[in-house]
Amino acid sequence: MPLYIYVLEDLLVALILLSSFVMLSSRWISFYIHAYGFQSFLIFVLTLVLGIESQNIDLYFVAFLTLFVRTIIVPYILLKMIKKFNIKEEVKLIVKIPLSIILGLLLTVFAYFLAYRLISPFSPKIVINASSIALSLIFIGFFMIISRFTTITHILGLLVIENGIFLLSVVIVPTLPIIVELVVLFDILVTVVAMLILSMFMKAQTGSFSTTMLNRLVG
Amino acid sequence: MNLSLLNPLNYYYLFLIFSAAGILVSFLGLILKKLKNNFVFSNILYMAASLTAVSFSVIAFFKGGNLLSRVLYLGSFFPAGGVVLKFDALSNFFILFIFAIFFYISLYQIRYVKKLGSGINAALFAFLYGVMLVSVYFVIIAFNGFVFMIFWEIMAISSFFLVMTKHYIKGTKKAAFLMAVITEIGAMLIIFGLMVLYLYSNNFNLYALKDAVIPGYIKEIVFTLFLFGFGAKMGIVPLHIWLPEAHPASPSGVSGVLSGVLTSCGVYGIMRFGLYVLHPAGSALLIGTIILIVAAFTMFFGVLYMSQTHDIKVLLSYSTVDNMGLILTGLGASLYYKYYGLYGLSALALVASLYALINHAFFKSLLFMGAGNIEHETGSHNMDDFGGILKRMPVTGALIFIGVLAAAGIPPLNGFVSEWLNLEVVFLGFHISGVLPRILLFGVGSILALSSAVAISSYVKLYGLTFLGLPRSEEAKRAKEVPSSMNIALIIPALLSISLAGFMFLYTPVFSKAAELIYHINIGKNILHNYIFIPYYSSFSASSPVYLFFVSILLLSALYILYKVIIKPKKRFVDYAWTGGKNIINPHAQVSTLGFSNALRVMFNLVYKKGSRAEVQNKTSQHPYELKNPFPYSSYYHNSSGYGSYIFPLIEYYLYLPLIRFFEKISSVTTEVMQNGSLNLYIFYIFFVFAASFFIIVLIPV
Amino acid sequence: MKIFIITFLIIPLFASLSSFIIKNKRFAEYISLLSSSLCLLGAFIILYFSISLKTISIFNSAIVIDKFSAYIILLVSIVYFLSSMYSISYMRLAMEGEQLTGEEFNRYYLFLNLFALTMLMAPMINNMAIYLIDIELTTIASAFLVIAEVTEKSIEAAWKYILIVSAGISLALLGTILFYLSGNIPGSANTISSLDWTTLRLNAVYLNKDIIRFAFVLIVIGLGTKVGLAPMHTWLPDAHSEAPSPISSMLSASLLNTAMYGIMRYFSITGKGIGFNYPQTIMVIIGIFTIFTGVMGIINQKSTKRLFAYSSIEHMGIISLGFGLGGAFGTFGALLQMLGHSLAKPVMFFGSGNLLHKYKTKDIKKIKGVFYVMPKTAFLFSIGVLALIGSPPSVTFISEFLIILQSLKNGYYAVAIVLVSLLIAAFVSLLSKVGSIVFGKDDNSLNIQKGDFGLASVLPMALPLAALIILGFYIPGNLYRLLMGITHIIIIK
Amino acid sequence: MNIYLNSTVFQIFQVLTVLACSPFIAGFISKIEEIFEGKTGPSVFQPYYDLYKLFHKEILIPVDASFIFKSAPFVSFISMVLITLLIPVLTIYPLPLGFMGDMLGGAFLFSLSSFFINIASLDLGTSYGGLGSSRATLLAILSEPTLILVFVGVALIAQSTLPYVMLHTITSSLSLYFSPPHFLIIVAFFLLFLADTDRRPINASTHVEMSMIEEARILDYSGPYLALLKWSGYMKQFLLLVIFLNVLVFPWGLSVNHSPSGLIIAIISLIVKMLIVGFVAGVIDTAISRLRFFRYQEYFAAAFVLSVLAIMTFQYKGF
Repeated sequence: MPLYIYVLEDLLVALILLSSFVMLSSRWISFYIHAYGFQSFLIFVLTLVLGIESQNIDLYFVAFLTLFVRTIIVPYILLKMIKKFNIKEEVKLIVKIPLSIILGLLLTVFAYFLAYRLISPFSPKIVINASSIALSLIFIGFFMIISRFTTITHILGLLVIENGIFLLSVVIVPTLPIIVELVVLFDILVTVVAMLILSMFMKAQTGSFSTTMLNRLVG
Repeated sequence: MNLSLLNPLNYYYLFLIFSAAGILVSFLGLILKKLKNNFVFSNILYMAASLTAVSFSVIAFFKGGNLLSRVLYLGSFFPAGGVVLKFDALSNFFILFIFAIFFYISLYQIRYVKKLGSGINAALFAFLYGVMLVSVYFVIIAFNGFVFMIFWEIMAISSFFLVMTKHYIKGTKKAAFLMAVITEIGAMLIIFGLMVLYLYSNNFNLYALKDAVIPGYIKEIVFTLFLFGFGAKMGIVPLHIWLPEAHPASPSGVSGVLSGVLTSCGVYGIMRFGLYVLHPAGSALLIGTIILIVAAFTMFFGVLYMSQTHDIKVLLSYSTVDNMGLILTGLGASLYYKYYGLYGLSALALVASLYALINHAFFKSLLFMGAGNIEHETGSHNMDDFGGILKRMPVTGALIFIGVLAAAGIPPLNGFVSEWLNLEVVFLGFHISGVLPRILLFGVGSILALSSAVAISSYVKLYGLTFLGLPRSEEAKRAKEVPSSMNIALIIPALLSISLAGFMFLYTPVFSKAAELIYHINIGKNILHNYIFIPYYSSFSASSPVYLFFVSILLLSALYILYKVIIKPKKRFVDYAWTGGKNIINPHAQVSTLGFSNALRVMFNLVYKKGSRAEVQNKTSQHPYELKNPFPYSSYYHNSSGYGSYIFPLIEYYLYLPLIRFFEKISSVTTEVMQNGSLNLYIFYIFFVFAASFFIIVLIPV
Repeated sequence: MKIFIITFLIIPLFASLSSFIIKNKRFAEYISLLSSSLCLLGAFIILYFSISLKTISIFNSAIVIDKFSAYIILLVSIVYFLSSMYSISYMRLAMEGEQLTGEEFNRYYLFLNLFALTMLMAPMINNMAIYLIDIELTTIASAFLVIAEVTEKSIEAAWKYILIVSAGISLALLGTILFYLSGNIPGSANTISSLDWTTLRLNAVYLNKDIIRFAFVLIVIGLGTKVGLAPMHTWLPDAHSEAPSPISSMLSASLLNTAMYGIMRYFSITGKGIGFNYPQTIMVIIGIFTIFTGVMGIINQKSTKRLFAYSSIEHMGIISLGFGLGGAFGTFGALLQMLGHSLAKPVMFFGSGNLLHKYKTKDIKKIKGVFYVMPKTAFLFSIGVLALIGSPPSVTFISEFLIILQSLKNGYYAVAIVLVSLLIAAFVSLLSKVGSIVFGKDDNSLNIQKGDFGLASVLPMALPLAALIILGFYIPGNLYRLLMGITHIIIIK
Repeated sequence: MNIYLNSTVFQIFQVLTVLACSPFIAGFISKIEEIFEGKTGPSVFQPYYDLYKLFHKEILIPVDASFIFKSAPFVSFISMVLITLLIPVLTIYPLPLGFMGDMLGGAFLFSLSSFFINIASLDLGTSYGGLGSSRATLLAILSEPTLILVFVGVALIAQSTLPYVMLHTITSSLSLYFSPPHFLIIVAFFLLFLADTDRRPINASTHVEMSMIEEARILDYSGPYLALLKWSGYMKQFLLLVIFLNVLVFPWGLSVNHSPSGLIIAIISLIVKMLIVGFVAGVIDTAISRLRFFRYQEYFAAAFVLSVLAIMTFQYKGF
């Protein structure tokens, strides 16, 4: 296996991590979406590279589906949505941006720790690296949902989690049946659409995409 | 199939047919509005069913031998195992008197419920009553722990709804609810005990449970569980708090059932599961001690609160608590004697306990029905509102007088016999070789004496302030005699009470049969000679309640005849002698209920936590979750609010209120934290659990 | 058999689409009722086949129906049937009350049947990942049912529901991938390249033990979100209380069971792989905590439907505790508790739906004297609550009894005592709250017209109640054998 | 047959003795009290005159009175007669109908009498009746546990609750007779005797209005009814003294056989013993003052403690 592939893979996963930190460090929603599209694109490239590496037809297929769904359709819908309703800025953050970057770093460290503990006995270093970044994507996705207050960010947080899971599955179990990847993508699509519809209902009822108002149901 | 009248099993089927028919009729009445008189029909069917149940027991006792013990296998039921119903001496005994009670209460409530009017659903009432009747029957004959529990709970639930009958009245919901809570706690304790036994027997069949080899400490634990579990139904301290709430809230027939039947079922449970199944031998000392301590507290608190109330039904319900203590005394003593190898005495103590039980069941249902008669006419059970009822309701008054004599333990009636018998059992404690158990037994004896004295005082108050004196309210003045069917229902327990004293010799074989089942020793021959009752050792004592009964009646009539013949007094009917023949008695100058018992309130203030009116405001504001106080503020004088006091029961105050507050606090804090409406927090929980569990798994290697 | 299963699944699909296209209200009602009754029939047939024949395995083992699946299908179709029957009454009243537009009405029936379809499918699917996706689809279908009446609160509930559950399911997906990984360790002798439970279960001993430990926790957290295990339960009270009553009952009585089914599949694989001690401990801990949370929610509750939502949480806790305790009794009790829960919950939610239509409020304090206003509902409601809280004669009593018994058998005395005291607390508070609703003096100030609603509002309450009570007295041999068979499927070593 | 006949005769004599002598003892005690107060006092036969007078008066019956008012005097009287049948007044062997009850039965029969008087006092609705009844029941509440403990003590010593057996046991063993528990019990019982017969420090038998306990209950009785009640009061005092003397303190001097001489000796010795104790009671009654109402429990507590001490010493000494 040529060395450049490893270098490329390392570079790609690093960029993926970076894109998630970009998302964490911004309060502009369109910026999030673009960062998410970029991240998905990186994942597509990584999948493609892995497919080339392992000569796995399924992975090509999955890679292009990812390109199609994650990189094009989902960001497109989201962008259209924010254009239609003219949403620009995150309303309120629960943690300030510097702090959230620090927390994100901590989560990444934790993800490395976990991944090392989890799969170190039987995996090459590159896989450990990639899978720990995948885990950190999951963590950061959760962190985004926890610390942000608009519906769009919540959707994006979920999507980042899905990206992390997808990355993990591609990296550590590239032989996963293709049907699984297919339905996961389908699921993402349906979920995003459903959530967007819901958030439009919400906009119609409350006049805002902010989730800070969602505190009527208590007890 | 033997269709002879003397085949008891036919009565079993007849019982099933009659009761099912009764339930069906009431259910139809529930669904079809057109079906008139379904209430009367179903109650008549219940009467028939009760009669057949009683006949079964009577025939079984007369025929003895094999017939006494009938086993019915009904196949098996998961997870109970084989479903066995068994009629043995103990269950026959309980069926005998419990269904006698059901018989006359069914008769009683035919007219009684009519008065309650359209507020209640009579068909539903009859339906629930029938369900309870059947469940009680199966509770008694179920010979399988699981099946027993199912019917036990059906009984509890139906009685809960029966107490709820007058739910349109404020406070009823709370009362029924309190009862449900306590009985549920009890049921859970019983279930727990049964399960622990199951671990040793792997079967819920009572034969298997009985034969299982169980270590002593397990027996002690399980017995304690059973004691408090069944005690919740009986009303032992500290689980008695539902009685003074539920009895006044429910219709009088139901109060009678609650007090006469359900408490008896609790005693049955202790006897069947505690004594028969567990048959403690080496652990009998500890168990007996627990029982006796509980009995002492039960009598003490029951009787002291009994004396302080102004509500007839509250008084009667506390009296039930007191009587349960009496019954438990016999049980505890019997275990002591068993431990020390005095089997005859332990059977005797059990007989005493059973005697107290059956007495209590009859006279208490009589008194509750009597209270119902008064309520029927005046719409109240506050003794301060009554007075002079005897003049207006002579039959009721006379019948209740019998009940009061019995309940207060006045010779020569049956209450006296049972109290005397239990005291004898306590006195026989000098046969016990251990010093401390002996002293405990004597201590319980002195509390028993205290309780009987306070009970006399309370019943004097009850009868004197209710039936005697002058009417203190318009309702009391307008009262008139109730319909005769209600009074006929009262006559039956009155006659039974009398027969228990005057014809004691008829009952003793039955008691000793039941005791034989548990202690395998028949003392029937030893304790009764020529109508003289001998508490096992003839040198110890020999008394004859039977002779006492008849001789006292004989002497009384002789004296009356002598008086009429020799003295020939001139009678003059005038107004009051003390006032110089003038009628200047003010009805409101009579002693009030509080005035009557206030001295006790002052002397036992430690127990009563008496408070004056100035404190009422503070106290209620302090306790937002306040349980209903059965002893609210009342005045020493009628028509006055100036001088008075209230008490708050000690156990409610120091045990239950803090518990309730504790739970509410935990719950409000938990839900406020867990469910505060913030989505971000919710996601954080998931994330936190995820991260934390991973962390833990990482840290703890395989 | 293939055709039968396909038809079985097409029926609700057809019902949902046709009702949406035709846009006739009566037609939508009756086609749903028809479809649900056919599904119920079909479920019984499937059950019969899976008991008498062997496991149904079709489409190259993509769909495998064993006894456990058949049992869950049966539970789902029972609730589906009851809910579609009750919907007739509920939605008509909602239309009369002008809480609902015609469009929303049609959407409701579209998603009702779709929801049922997804839930019926879930237990059949052999592939774990696809099962999870199906669960996600149930979420989406039911989220639209939660906002059948579009209000601010219902949107809030639906949003929370969909977000929380999606986050949870993604964790479950991660867990599933780890399961796959555990069978595909590079360099190990046995690779199991499959996500079918049948395969995994068969080869569970070859899975990597270390990874399974992580994977199972992820599954419990992920699917536990859907099941309503604390502290992932937070969506549950909101969604249950804001959804229309038939939907609340479907959510509570069938959806939770369907998700619990998934956990149990993983449970049995994990148990076979690394020994049952580990998954059981997790289930016991989380079960106890869930019961605690549910009971605390019950004690401190002011709204009727949230009350029963918390009761669902409590029941799910009991079920997971039962599975966690294992043994014949614990597992059997948990399965029986599923049945009891599925039968009892509709009664309560339908009852509170009737109350909602009559009193226009969910506030417990404002509803009084139902016995005078709606005697039939009140009667069924009060019996229902007894069945719900596990007083005999009802199935729930037997199941809770078995679970306590099993905890004693295992020697977990502390668990048993905690369980019993929490059950008592639940009993007390549910009884007092329902008692205060049902009984009491009729409040004339509210100007409420007396009388029950039609048959469709009462019959769906009466039917499961009758079943609950009959089963409380007598558990048929077939049911016993079925549940015992499932117990073997789950916990056989 | 002959023995039975004799026994029956003895039983009749026993009842007659109690009926006839009880007013005399009452008169004697009040005479003693008067003398110690420095007065002459009425004759010792004054109670007989009272009874005679009352039996010949007419009865005033209030119109509101019920059967309870009318039956109370008879029941009260009969219960005393019944007790007389049970206890060893003259003989140390049981007489016919003596088996009807033991000591406990006797205690219950006392409560029968007081129960009827209490309840009858509430019959007319006068305020005094309620007061008296309330206080009397309170006294019973306070004294009953002690009474039972005293009986327990006696039963412990004698291993029986039958008065005849008790008497036998105590006379048969001098060490038992002179044991501390026995004396403690005697003292406790004497305290109860004082309380039960309306003496100081609980009540003042000579000044009936003072504490409104005993007399308040029978204020509205007159004529023969009052006579019956008074007579049963005298008998109660007499019977308590008999139990005290013949069972506990000095169980000697009773007839051991069925001879008439034994009968006469027994009667005479009984009267003598009673006069001595009556003298003591009279002295005590004049020497100390009455307790405040809400301090009654202290007095009874003293008696209670004494009886508990008796039982405890018996437990640990062992006999």
